[in-house]
Formats: sequence, C-alpha cells, structure tokens
Amino acid sequence: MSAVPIPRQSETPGLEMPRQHYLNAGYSIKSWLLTLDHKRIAILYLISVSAFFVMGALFAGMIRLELLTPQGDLLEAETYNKMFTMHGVIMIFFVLIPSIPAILGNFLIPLMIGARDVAFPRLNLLSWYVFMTGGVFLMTAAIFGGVDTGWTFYTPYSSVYSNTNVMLAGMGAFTAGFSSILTGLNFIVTIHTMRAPGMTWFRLPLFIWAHYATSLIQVLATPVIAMTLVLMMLERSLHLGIFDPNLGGDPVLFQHLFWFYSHPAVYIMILPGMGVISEIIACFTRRRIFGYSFVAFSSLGIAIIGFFVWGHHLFVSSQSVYAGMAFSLITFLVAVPSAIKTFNWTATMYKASISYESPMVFAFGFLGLFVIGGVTGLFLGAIGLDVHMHDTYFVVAHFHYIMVGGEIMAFLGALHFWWPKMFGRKYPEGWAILAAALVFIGFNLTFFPQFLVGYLGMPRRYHTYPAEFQLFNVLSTAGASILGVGYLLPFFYLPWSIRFGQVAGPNPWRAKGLEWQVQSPPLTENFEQTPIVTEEAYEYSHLEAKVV
Amino acid sequence: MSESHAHAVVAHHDPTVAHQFDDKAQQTEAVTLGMWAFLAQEVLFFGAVFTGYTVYRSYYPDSFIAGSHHLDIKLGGFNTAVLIASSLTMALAVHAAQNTKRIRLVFFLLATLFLGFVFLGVKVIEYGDKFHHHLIPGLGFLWAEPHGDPKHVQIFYSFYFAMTGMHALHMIIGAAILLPLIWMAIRGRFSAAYYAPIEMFGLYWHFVDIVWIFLFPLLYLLGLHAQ
Amino acid sequence: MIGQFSLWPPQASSVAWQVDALYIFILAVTILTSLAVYFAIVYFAVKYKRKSEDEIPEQIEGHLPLEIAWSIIPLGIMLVMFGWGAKLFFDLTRPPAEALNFNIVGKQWMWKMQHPTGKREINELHVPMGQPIKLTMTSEDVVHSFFIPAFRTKFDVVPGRYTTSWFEPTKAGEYHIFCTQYCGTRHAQMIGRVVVMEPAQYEQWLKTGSVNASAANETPEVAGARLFQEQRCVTCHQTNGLMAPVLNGVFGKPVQLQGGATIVMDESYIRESLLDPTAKIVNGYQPNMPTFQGQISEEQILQLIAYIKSLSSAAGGQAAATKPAEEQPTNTPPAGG
Amino acid sequence: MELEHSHHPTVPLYLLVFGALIVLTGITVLVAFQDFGVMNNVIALGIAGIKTTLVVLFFMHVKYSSRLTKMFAAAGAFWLAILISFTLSDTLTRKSHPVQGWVPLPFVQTPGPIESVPFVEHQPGQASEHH
Repeated sequence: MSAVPIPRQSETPGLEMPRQHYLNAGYSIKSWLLTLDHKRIAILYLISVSAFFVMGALFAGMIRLELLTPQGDLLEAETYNKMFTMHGVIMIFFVLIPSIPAILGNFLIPLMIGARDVAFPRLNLLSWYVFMTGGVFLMTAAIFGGVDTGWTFYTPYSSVYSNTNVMLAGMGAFTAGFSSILTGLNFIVTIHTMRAPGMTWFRLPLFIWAHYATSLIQVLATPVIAMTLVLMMLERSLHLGIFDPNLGGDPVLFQHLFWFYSHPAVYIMILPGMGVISEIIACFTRRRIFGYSFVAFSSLGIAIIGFFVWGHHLFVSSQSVYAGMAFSLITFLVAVPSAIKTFNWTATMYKASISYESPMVFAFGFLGLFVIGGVTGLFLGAIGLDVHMHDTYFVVAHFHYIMVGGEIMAFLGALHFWWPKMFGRKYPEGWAILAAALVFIGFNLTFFPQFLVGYLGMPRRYHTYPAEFQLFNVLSTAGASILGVGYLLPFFYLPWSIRFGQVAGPNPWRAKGLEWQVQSPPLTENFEQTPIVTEEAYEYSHLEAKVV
Repeated sequence: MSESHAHAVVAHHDPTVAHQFDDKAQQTEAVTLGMWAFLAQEVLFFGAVFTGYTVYRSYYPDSFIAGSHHLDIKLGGFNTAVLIASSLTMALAVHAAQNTKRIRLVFFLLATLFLGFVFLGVKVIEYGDKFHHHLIPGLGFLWAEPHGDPKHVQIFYSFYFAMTGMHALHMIIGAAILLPLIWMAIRGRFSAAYYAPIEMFGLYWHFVDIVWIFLFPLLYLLGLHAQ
Repeated sequence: MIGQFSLWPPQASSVAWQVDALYIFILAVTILTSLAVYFAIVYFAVKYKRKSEDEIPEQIEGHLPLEIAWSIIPLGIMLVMFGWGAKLFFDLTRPPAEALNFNIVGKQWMWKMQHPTGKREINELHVPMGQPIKLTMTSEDVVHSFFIPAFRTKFDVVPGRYTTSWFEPTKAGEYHIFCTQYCGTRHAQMIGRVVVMEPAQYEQWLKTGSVNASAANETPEVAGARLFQEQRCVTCHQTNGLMAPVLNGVFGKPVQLQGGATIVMDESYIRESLLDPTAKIVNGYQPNMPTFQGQISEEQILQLIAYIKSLSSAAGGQAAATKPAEEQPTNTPPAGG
Repeated sequence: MELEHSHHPTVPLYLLVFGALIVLTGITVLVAFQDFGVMNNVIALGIAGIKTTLVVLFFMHVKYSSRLTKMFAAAGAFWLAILISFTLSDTLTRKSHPVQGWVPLPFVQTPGPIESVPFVEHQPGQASEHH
C-alpha cells in the first residue's frame, strides 16, 4: 500500500521488540496523564472503559440473579431499579458509546490514514478528562444512594417523582455526552484533513468510513440529549415547567427529544463494530470487501436515515398515528443498508481464502448474533406488532443482540485483531478461541429465551414476575454465567500477553493497511516519514513474503 | 515526552504550526472545519429547546402571546442592536488582525467586550423586572392578567428563562475567552501570519448573535399585533 | 413450569390472531433469510478454507446487479411487513362505534378501573365476552402503560392526556394486566388481572359484586375478609403499619387523629373512612387512601366492618396472624382471587 | 488558504451588512405591530432567516469558504429541520387530547423503605368522574 519500504517480518519466535515505541516513550504517571499521543489516550480509554464494563457487568449479574426466581427475594424493588438504571447508564454512556471509537478509533484512525496524530491532540486528551468527570458524577450518584429512573430518564418520573440522585446521574450522562461530541469532532476533522498523500476517500479502509459516519452522529445528535437533560434537570431543581403535565406540559415531548439522540446513538454503538468486521473479514479472507463502495455508503446511509426513525420508540406513547406510520416506514428503510452490509460480508467469503484465527472467530460470532439482532428489529418496526412487543423482554433481547452481540463481539474481535499492533505481542490463541466460543454460546443462552418470554408478555424492568415465565429466566441466568466467564477470560490472558506473549512483529496477520506497515508497537509519531499511498484498500492480490 | 520525538521527524519549523500538521494550510483547514463542526453541534444544542418552544407555541398560542406582552420590546430591540453592533466590531477585529493592525484589533476586541457587557447588563435589568412581577417559574409565579392560562404562561416563561439563560451563558463564556485574547492582542501575538484564534472566536461570537436574532422575534415580537 | 411452555400468550381477543399472523409471517421470512445467510457463511467457511499459507484467492471487486438485487428484494419484502403492520395498527387504534367505554386511571402503583355503569374496581377488570370495549385512560402521576398480553393491546397512560385503547374479548378466563412503562419503585407490582365473563355472568357480577353462587351463604366476617383482599385493602393495611394504620385489635379503642383529636374506632368511623377517607386521618399517616364511594354497596360496608371487628376478637387475632403470608407482594396476579 | 483570505470582505461591505441588519431589525419590529394573521410569524422568522444568512455569509466568511465549510454550516440547519419537522409531525396530528385542568397528586417524599404518594380524589373530566 505504501511506498515506504519496511523490513519484512513475521511471527518468528526470534523476533525482537522494537527498541523505541510509544509505550516506552515515558514511564512516569505524568507521561500518561498529560500525554497528547492518540495511542496513549486510547490506552487510557481502554483501561477506564474496561473498568466501567466490569461495573456494568456486575450490575447485570445482580439483575440476572434476582430474576432467577419469580419472587423478589434477593433485592428490594428499589435496589433492583437502581441496579438496572446503573447497568443501563454505565453500559450505554460509559462503555458502548466510547468502546470502539474512543479506544480503537483513537488508536487506529491516524495510523490508518497515515497521520502523525489526530487533528487536535489536546482536545483528545480533554475529552478523556471530560469522560472521566462524567464517570465521577455517576459514581457519586451511585455511592450516595443511586438513581432509579432507568437510563431513559423519562419525565415526569425523573423530573418530579423520583427521590434519588437524578441530578448527579443526569450530570454524568450530560458530561459523558460532551466527551463523545469532542471525540467525534476530532475524528471528522482528522479524516477530512489529515489523510496522507494518495489516501483518497475510496482508498480509505471501511473502518474509517464507519467512524466518519459515527462521528457525524456523535456531533449532530448528542447535543440534543445534552440540552434535553439540562431542561429535565432545570425542571427538577428550579421547577421550570418544560415537561411538567401539571402546567400542561407534554411528557411525550421529552421522549421525542430523548430519542432524537438515543436512536442514532444505537448507530454510534454498532457502526464502528461494522467497520471492525469489514477489516477482520478482509484480512482473514484475503479479499477486498465485496462491493466496497456499497459498504462504505451504507455506513453513511445508516447514519443519515438513522436520524429519521426515532419515533419507533414512541409507537404506543400516544404519538400521532400518522407520525407513527412515517416512522415505521423509514425504520424499514434503514434496515436495508444493514442488510446490504451483511450480504456483502457473506459474499466476500465466496471463493476466498479463509483462515480461522481468533479475530475471525469473533467476526463469525458477530455475524451470527448481528443477523438475529437485525431481523428481530423488523418485528419491532412493524407498528401493529410493536404494540404487543413494546417494552417487553423481546425488545430487551433485540437490543442486546445488536449492542452486546454485535458491538461487544466486534470490540473483542478488534481488540484481538489489533492487540499485537498495540502491544507488540500475541496472546495465547487457544484461550482467545475459547473465550469467543463461551461468549457466543453464553450470549445466545442468555438472550434467546428473552425473545420467547417477551412475546409471552413479560414486561421489562420487573423485579418480580408471574411464575409461568420462570423457565426462560432460569435459562437466561444460566447463560449469563457462561457469558460472564467468556468475558472474564480476556481480562487474564490479554494483560498476561503484554509481558509474556510471543513477539508479534509488525504484521502478524499479513494484513493490508498502513497500520500494519509500521513497527508494533508503533513509534510515538507513528511514521518515520509521511507515507505515500499508491494502492487501493485491501489489495490482497499480492502478499508480503512470509519471513521465517 | 511525545513532543521531542515528534519534532525530531517533523520537517516544518514554524512555531505557529502544531506538530501533527504538515503545514499551515492543513492546520488552517483543520481548525476552520473543527470550528464549524462545533457550531453545527451548537445549533442542535439550542435546537432542542427551540423545538420545545415551537411545540408549546403550537399548543398554547394565546398564552404565549399573553406572556410575551410582559417582555419589554424596547429593551429587547436595544439589545438586538447592541448584539449586531458587537458582531460588526468582531468582524472588524478579525479584519484588523488579518491586516496586522494591532491598535485597531485591540480597540475592536475591547468594543466587542464592552457591547457584550452592555447586553448582559440589560439582561440583568430585564430579569430583575421579571422577579419584581413574580414571573419566575417555580418561584411564586403569579399571573393575574385576563389573557392567558397562568399555567401555560408559566411554560412560556420557563422557555424564556431557559433560552435567554442559555444564551447569556454563552455570552459569558465568550467574554471569558475574549479577555485572554485581548491580552494576547495587546502583546502583539496576532498578525496576518497568525490570527486563527481571533477568527475562530469571531465565528463563535457571530453564532451567539444568530441565536439572539431568532430569540428576539420568537420571544418578544410574535403576537405583538394582538396587544 | 414446563407444562406451561408456550410460544405465545392465550389468544383471547378479536385481534390476537391477526397480530400472531403477522408475527408468524415475519418469523417465517426472517428464519428463512437468516438460515440462508448462515448456510452461505458456513458453506463458504468450510469450502474456501485456506489451503496454504501463501494462498492468494481470486480477487472479486463486486457485482452491481447482485447489489441491486439484494437491496431491492429485501426492501420489497419489508414494505409488505410495513403495510401489514400499518393496517394492523389502524385496527388496533380504532375502536368500533358500538364499543363500551371503560375508564382507566393509573397511579403509582395501582390501576383504577371504572365500568360504564359507574362501578369501580382496583387492579381488576371484569369484562363481558364478545363486547368491544374502549378504554379511556389517563394517569395521576407518571407515565404508565396498560398492557394485556392475551389481548395484544398496550397503550401508554400519560399524565395530562387521555389515551385510548380497545379490545373485544373472545375467550372467557383470567388474564394478566401489566404496567409496561417503568413508573417507579413498585412498577413490578402494578399488575392486575382482567376477567372475561359470559355476558350474563357479567350482569350478575355487576349487581352482586360476585360470581360466586356460594357468596350468598358466607358469614359477614368471611365475606368481609374476601372483600378486604379483593378491594386491595390488604395492600396498604399491612401488619407493618408503614403505609396505613394496622387494623388488628383496634376496634372499639380510641385512635389519635391528625390535629390532636381522638376518636373511637367504631362502625361509623369505618364507614366514613371508606366513603370519605381524607376526612379524619390517623395521626402519622398520609391521606393516601382511595375512596370506595360507588364501588362497594352498603351491605359490603357492613361485611367489612364485621371483618375488622373480628380482627379485634380472639379468633380474629388468629386470622390476622395468617395475614403476613398473603401480604408478601406476590408477583403472580391473584389467579384464585 | 492564503489565497482565499484576499477575498475577504472589505470594511465598507461590513458596514453595509451591519446597516442591512439594523434596518431589518427595524422592519421586523414595525411589522410585528401590524396584524397579518399567520403571516406575522412567517415574516418575523423570514426576516430572522435573512439576517442569519447575512451574518453567516459575510461576517462568518462562508461566502468565501470551501465547499466543505459550506456543507457543515448547512448541516446544523438541516439536522435542526429534521428535529423540528418530525417532532411537529407528531404533535400537530395527535389524536389523544389533553385533560382540561389536570392536576397531579401532590408529591410528598416519604422517608423509609416504601415510597408512597398521597391519594387525593379529583375530577379530571370524564376519566374518574362518578359519584
């Protein structure tokens, strides 16, 4: 891809770690906390998002344990409500939204487009601090009694009736939102202005296209929820009357403003995952992604059409029938680009050369779960059917298939794919494949029964439930324990590999892309000289020789 | 730590170009695009409350008109002129920086700051008036006029305070950024070769002006004819 | 548990099968599509497994007709789903003209129902079979949602607005009512049951408040105990005394009221409390009891008084001792009543 | 980039734009006192739109900027239009109607494990009206 000659290396045991790289550019606390290097900021995000993930997962574990029996015998109702609220707020604002963009996007976007850094390195560091400030608000809310509104903060419950720490949690989500805006803004500018010579738009890896689309949503949707949360908090603290039905206010208006962000936010969560899958599939099939431009434009299509469908969260909210129809129709339209992506990924495998290394196993897992998550969206988009399914466990299962089955699976795949690039060493392959298998099996066992119990009518956010739903909940909790083990494994073998793993060399997968042409881990300034791009993306028609 | 490595390989030596950029043109392009993306974000930030206003105005037009009659059109109009004038001085400040006219730059920045404070001062008078007439929502709100449902008028005033308050907050932040810029201008830090901070701040200031250009008719003017 | 395994809830309303039909249609289409994709992935993964380390497969850029085909065909199928769903939604949101109007009021955390005759119920809704019923709903506090899975109907109950929903029950039986919009601490207890009855039975129920033929033979105490459960008095008047005064052993004794006055707990005080609950509040409690005016007959008031009296006698103490077991907020709607 | 700067507006142009903005402000105030029915809203917002366009094109130099800048300047307005129009598509065509004189239950924070909201019977129109 690049004209820069690089020493050809491969996964020989005799490979040596490069003498100088971004990780050993400084060991002091200050060299990390005040770093302007996008790669180090990515590592800061990796650590903090992982910590939030553990917290969110512990709350999920408590929820599943409580639901093992129909009675509310483990947790009080209010404790349960606080747990699912914390689970939702943490997982959405502090894990899923920053997961791939802030960690892997930060690390890879400059490397992939041939830049020394993102456009605004200080802003990048600032957005991590803003993110952590949001986390501090949320943790304070949790420690001083928790919050019980659900992550949706619906008024008037949040603005008048709840007597928990809504203000602090709202501040937390508001602040984390600004971190997301700043990151998106940085990526937009970086992708527009920092591309290396020869790196035209249609030579960009699909990962970049996906992140560009994601960043647009982050910049254009997030401010709306920021203002909405401000209005909710003004109503709660200063008793302004914005949504208050007592004054003739409209609680459904809050839902409109909330979902104007929160539906596109679903695409903030899944688009980067789709970008990752394109990269992994291309590498392990040794093929350019089938229909590159269709996959690229489908990302933009999803991002833009995704702004017109938020009303499908309001089908039974007393929203106008006509608006509901329009939102339902457009909801089906936005399903098409996702379908196009899936078909193109599948077609990429036709007559390819497929190998089953762990990132590819995660990608297979993604495809398996994403298809189910995607098609179940069709049930909910059909407005007449949604009346029955709305706010039941069917919805819970659907969005977990997309966000956890899709995004987290892709995130793990990405982490395994680029781990050797980030730390210069490989993890034990067997453990990685075991983790992928456990996550896949555990996930399906956890969430598939929820489709069934959802259609039977079990509402979400119930801490007790009729006895006839128990079978499904027992299965679900059993699955969650397997899923938990699957998620736990990488927490051991990945850190272990940083010290003890096999040295990977610059390009262990023999992949294409600028990031694989520099040493692993890369230099602080990424490239010794600005690369000049002369090839299309995924040019697998010739391979580097394997050096043994 | 990273700086030393970076500079080792970066060819340019222009101190006004950050290490991650190849040249000044790239930096200017990036900064301008970044600012416009930020402003697009700001449009939607204010957009949420404008949407709410529009919806309630369509629900309760009479009460919104009745509520707007209590706003002082003279003060509002005066403030509009002040803010437009401050936009002009800001544009002239950018123009002065582009032509390396230090004294003019400092003068116009100070003028912009002064007009900003005039605007905020008038706003304080207006808020004080609302306080005296018990028109603060959630704080003993009283509405004794024959027109308008007191509850719906209270919604109008909630929007009045949310919108103008958020706007005033942007003005205050702007003033806070303006102070160090004025200091830097006095020190002669800006010239035709480097004036991006002035230009970017100008974009922000004009945006705040535009918000007011919409707030003025929405809050003060619509429904005046029904008086 | 396993014996109750089923893929959909009972089909107990006129629209239930229509909803299920669309469900099955989309299910069939999506299962077929998903299986095709899965089959292709597995087939390719096995067939095109990498043969050698240096293998370079044939490079295929894409195929425009194929792209168009797999954009247009799914779109066409999905438009069918949209049209079907939209038609169904119109049916679900347009009550027939002859529908009877029932009023539903949601509050944290109970459902208050009112029949066209004015009769009221809490957390229970008795309806005649084969009769279209329109629900006019509103909330007294936060947003709730009124969901009857067996009828496939659900609509949010929004404070400050009337929302409507309708159904025509087609199968006698008892079905769940759930609140599906999160509404606070005891959201999961904001449940109830809808009882579908033969029209004649419904008429009898409206008159006597019971379909139980043996109810006529009950002693006043037993009938009162049953009413105490049926009218949800038990929800608040628990032995812990947190939400409402304990009723055990207080009959005939003086009670301290808010404002300092004292009143003897007698028949007329109980009657007044049932009909005008906020008139005399026991010291230390909130005025949070609903009125039962129009909801229970004079005869039933006497039965409740008899029951409360019995709680203060020796035998009643025993009856009260068994109460805590029933009081535990069981999540199962009281199937037996 | 450097080239574009030479196309920046001149001081007289700035003053002209300022004059136009002040005149438009005057017009919008004067028009507001006349009764044109619905057109009052259209005129007021139309003039605000023209003023915004002037500020964006000249004070903010968009007239002299790259196509990319123009696109981002338009993006904010376009997305705001989505937000407002689709929200209004619901609120202007809703079937459910407001409860006249709806009053909520008074809200009291109760300490202790069970939250309770005091119950006060009221008559919000038809829904709970029966005695």
